[in-house]
Amino acid sequence: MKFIVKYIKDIWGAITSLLKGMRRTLYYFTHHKEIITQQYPDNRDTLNLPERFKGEVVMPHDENNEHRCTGCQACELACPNGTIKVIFKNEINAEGKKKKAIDKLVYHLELCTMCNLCIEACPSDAIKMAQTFEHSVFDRNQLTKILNNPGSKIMEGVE
Amino acid sequence: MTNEELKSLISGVLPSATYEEGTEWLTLNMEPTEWPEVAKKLRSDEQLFFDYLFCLTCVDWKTHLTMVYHLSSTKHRQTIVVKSKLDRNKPEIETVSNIWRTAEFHEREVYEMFGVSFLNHPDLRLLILPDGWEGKNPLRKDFEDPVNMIKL
Amino acid sequence: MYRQTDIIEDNRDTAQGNFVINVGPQHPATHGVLHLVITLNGETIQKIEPHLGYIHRSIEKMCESLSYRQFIYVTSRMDYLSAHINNHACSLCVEKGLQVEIPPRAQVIRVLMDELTRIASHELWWGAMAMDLGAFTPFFHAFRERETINDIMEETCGARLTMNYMVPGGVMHDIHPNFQKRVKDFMQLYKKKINEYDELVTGNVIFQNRMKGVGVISAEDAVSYGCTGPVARGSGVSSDIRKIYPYEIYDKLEFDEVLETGGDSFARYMVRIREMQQSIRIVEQLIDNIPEGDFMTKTKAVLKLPKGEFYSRVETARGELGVYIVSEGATTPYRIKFRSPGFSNLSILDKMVRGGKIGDLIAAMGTLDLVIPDIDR
Amino acid sequence: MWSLSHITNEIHEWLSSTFNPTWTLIFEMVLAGVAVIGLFAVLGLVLVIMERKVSAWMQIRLGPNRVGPKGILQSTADTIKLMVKEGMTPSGADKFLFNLAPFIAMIVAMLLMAPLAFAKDFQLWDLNIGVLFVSAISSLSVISILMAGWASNNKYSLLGAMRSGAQIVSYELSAGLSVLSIVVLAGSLSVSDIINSQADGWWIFKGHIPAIIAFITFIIAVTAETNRAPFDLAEAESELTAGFHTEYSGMKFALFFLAEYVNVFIVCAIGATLFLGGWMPLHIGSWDGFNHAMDYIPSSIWFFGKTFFLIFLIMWFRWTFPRLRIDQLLNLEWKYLLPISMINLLLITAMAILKWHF
Repeated sequence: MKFIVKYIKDIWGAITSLLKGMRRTLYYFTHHKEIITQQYPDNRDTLNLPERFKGEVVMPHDENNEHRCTGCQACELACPNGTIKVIFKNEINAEGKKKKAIDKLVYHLELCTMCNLCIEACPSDAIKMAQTFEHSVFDRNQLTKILNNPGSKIMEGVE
Repeated sequence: MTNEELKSLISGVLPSATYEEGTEWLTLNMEPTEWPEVAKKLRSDEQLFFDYLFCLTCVDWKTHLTMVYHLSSTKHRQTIVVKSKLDRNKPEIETVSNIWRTAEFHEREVYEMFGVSFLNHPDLRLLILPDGWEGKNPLRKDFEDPVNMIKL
Repeated sequence: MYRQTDIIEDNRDTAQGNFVINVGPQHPATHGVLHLVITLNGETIQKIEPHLGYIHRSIEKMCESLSYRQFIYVTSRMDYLSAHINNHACSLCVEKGLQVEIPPRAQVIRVLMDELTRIASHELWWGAMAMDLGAFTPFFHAFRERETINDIMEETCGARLTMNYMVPGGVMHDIHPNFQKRVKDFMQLYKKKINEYDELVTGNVIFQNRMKGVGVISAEDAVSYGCTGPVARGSGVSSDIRKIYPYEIYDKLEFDEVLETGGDSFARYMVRIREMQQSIRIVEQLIDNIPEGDFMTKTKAVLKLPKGEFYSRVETARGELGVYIVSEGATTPYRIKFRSPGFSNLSILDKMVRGGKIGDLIAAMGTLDLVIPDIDR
Repeated sequence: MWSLSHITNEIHEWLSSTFNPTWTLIFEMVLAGVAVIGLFAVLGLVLVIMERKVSAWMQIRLGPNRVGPKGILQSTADTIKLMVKEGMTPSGADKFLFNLAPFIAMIVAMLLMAPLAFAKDFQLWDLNIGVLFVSAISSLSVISILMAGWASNNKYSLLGAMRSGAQIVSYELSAGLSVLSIVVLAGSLSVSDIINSQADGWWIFKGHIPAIIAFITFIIAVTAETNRAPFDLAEAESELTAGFHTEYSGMKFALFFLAEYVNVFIVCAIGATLFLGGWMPLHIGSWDGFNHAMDYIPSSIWFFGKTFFLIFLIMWFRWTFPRLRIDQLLNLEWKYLLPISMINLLLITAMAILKWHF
C-alpha cells in the first residue's frame, strides 16, 4: 500500500513540476514584449555605444588639421603586441630650428587587442579609443592605418 | 599557524630539511632523492596533514631546473612550498601522483613543457603538445620556435 | 623521447568488445575544443582520456617577454568568462611584489566587478548546462540576464568580455556615473527572474533525475584531485579562497560559503545557483557604500618587481586561480605559472563518470564548468 | 454547404463521365498520390516554420524574420538550400542502405496518411482496420533509423540508432494500449466509425478520467515514438552530435527531417481523431442549438485545428524539457506508462461494458 501511495505521489510530483516549466514557457510564448532580440544591422542608427567602448585607436585632429602627438613613443613602448609604430621626420619650425616630429603613426588594427594601455600611457592625450566596431575589410592591408592625417602637424603648446 | 611554528613542527618530522629565508610561505629545500619520503611524511603526519597540492610547477634557471610544489592543508590551513633542484641534462624525480592525484596531470604538463621525467608515473605521455613532438621543451629558456614565436 | 599515442591501447580495448569514440575536438557538449577519447562498452563508459592543447597559446611563455603592465591583458584570454578575476589575480600578485596598497575605492570596485563577473559566468554556465541536457530555452533566458551585466561592464570598462580593467595599482577608469543605478536595476531584474530558474530547470523532475547521483565525487577525492570552487564545495570541501585566505575586502563582507554535501552533479548545480545569490548579497552590501577617493595609486611608469617569488590566490567562478611569479628583478617576469582551476578539475572527470552512461558524462562534465582556454592556457 | 467532399465528388463525377472506370481509378490514384506528396511538402514547410517560431517566442527571440513577410518563406529558402547541396555518401558506408534509408522513412510517413480523415467524407482509404494499420506501419519507421545508423559507418550514428530501436519498440506498447482503449469505447477499428461515434461528444470528455489518462499516455508515447525531445535520444545533439543522421547531408537529410515532421503531424492527427473527434465539431450531448452552430465551422478546420493544437503541445514539450537518459527513458515506459495504461485499459473496458461513459 505504501508503495502505491509513493508511486502515485511520484507521478503527481513529476507532472506538477513539468507543468510549472510549461507554464513559464507559455508565458513567454504569449508575451512578445519580453523579446530581447536586437535586429543589429537595422538598428545601426539607434545603436548607442558607451563612450568608453574600446573600438579602435584614433588620433583626433582639430579644424586646423593639428594633432597633439609629440612622438614620445610612450604608446609604442606600452603596447604589448607591437601594434603602434612611430615614424619620425625632421621638421623646421617657425624659428628655423630643426625639430623632431612624427611623420606617420602606424597602427595595426589586426594586431590590436583593445587593451587601452597606449591611451593610458599617452602623456599628451593625443590618441583615444573610437566607438567603431565594424572593422571587417576584404584586404588585410587596409587594417594597417596611419593615424595622423596627411599634412597634419602638432598643435601649438603641446610638449 | 605562523611560519615559525610550522618550521619547528616540520623540523620535528623532517630533521634534515633546510629552509629558505624571506619568503611569504615556509619554503623547504630538499634533494630529489628524498622527495618521496618527505612527501609521504608531509601528507600523512597528523599535525601537518598537507593533503592539498595546489600548485606543481618547474622553473628553468638555465643552470638547473627547480621543481616547486605548493602544498596546503584543508584541515589546519597552513601552506608550505617545497623545492627541489634537478639536473638540467637529466632531470628525474619521483612522482607524487600516488599521494596527490592532481599531480598526475600537472606532472604530465611539466614533463612535456620542461622535459622532467617523473619516475613511476602511471601514465607519462604528452598531454598538451601534439603527437610526434620532437624532444624540445617549450617552457625551457633556450626554446626557440621561429614560426610561432614572434619577437617584437 | 616521448611515449607516443594510444593507438595500441585502443586496439586492446576493441578486442574486449569495447569501442572507442572521440568526443571533440568539435562536439556540442564540450563547449570548446576539448578532445575526450572515450572507451565505451555499449553505452557504459569504461575510460575517459582527455587530449588537450588544441588552443594552447603558451601564455606562460608569452608572459615571460611582456612587462608587468602588459601581461595582464593576456590573462583575460585564459578563462574568458571570469576575465576580471584573472586580471585581479595578476594585479594582486604584482602589487604583492611592489608592496603597494591600493585605495579603498579601487578595492570596492574590484570586488564589485568580481562578483558581477561571477554572476555572469554562472549565468552562462546555467544556460549551457541546461542545453547540455537538451533543454534549449534556459540558455536564452540566461543570456538575457548575462547581457545586462555585460552592458554594465561595457559602460564602465569599455569591453564586454576581455576588459583589461584591473591593473596594478587599482583600476583603469573610475566607475561610470550610471554604474550604481544600473547595477541596482539589474538586481531588481535578477530577483524577479531567479524564481523562473527554479520553475524551468531546478524543479524539473527530468532534470533532477538526470543530475542526482551522477558523477559523485567524495570529499577525499575532491581534495586529492585538487578540485576547487563549486566542484569541491559540492562535495562538502570548504575551499572558498574568499573565506579562507581573504584578499581585498572580502574579510569585511558578510556572505556565506556555499557548501553542499551530495557530491553529485545536482549538488554542484545547487552550489552555483546559491553562489549567485551570495554574490548578489555582496553586491548589495557594496553598491551603496563605494568610498570616495582615488581609484588608482600612483605607480612608477616602469614596474620592477624585486627578486623573489610571489604567489596570489583568488577565487574565480570556476575555483582557485593561482598566479606564481618568479622575478629576477627585471621588468619582465622570469617565470610565471598560472594554476588554473579548470585544469585540475578536468583531471577528476575520468574518476567521476567511469561506469556511467554517455548521458551521465554530459551531465557531469557540464557541472565541472570547463572553459577550455583556461585548461589549455 | 461548401466542403472538401463536394470537390472530390465533382472531380469523381467528371472523371467518370469522361473516361471508363479503369482510367478513372488510375487518374484518381495519381491525383491522390500527387495530393499526398503536395501535402507532405507543404506540411514540412509549415511545420518547420511553426517550430522555429514557437521555439523563438518561447526563447524570447524573434525567430526567422528576413525571408518573406514575417519570415514565412524561411523554410522554403532552407529547402532550396538543401536541394542544391551535395548529397555526400561517406566512403566507408554501405552505399545502398545508406541511400535507401531516407526513402523508407518518407514512404512510411506517406503510407500513414492513407486512413486519415481530413474532413467529412474526405479520406483516402477508409479501411476497416484503419487504427491497426496506423500502429503497424508506424513501427516500420524504426527500420529506416536503424538502417541509417548502421549504414553510416559511424559510431555516433550506430549508438543513436540502437537507442532509437529500444525506444520505439518499447513505446509502441503504451501507444498501442492507449489507442486500444478508444477502440474499446468506440467498438470499431475503422477511423470513420470512431469519428462517428463521437457525434455526441469527444471521447476525451465522454470517457471520464480514464480517457484523459489514456490521452496523456498517448501523447507521451507518440512523442517518444517520433523521436521528439524530451525523448530525442536517437539524435541527442549534445551527446551524439546528431545521432543517426550525423552523416547525412543535403536532400537525404532533408527527407529525414521532413519525415520527422510529417510523422509528428500524423500521430497528432491520429490523436485528434481518437480523442478529440477528428473532423467532428464540438458537440455536447443533446444541446441541439449549440451542436448546430458548431456545424457551421467547416470540418476540415476542426480537424486541422485540433491536429495543430496537438502539434503545438508536442513542440511545447520540446522547448521546455531537458532530455531523458536512456535508462530513465526505458524506466518511464516499463515502470510507469505501461502499468498505468494496462490498468487504464481495464478500467475503460469495464466502463464500456457497463455503459458508464456518456
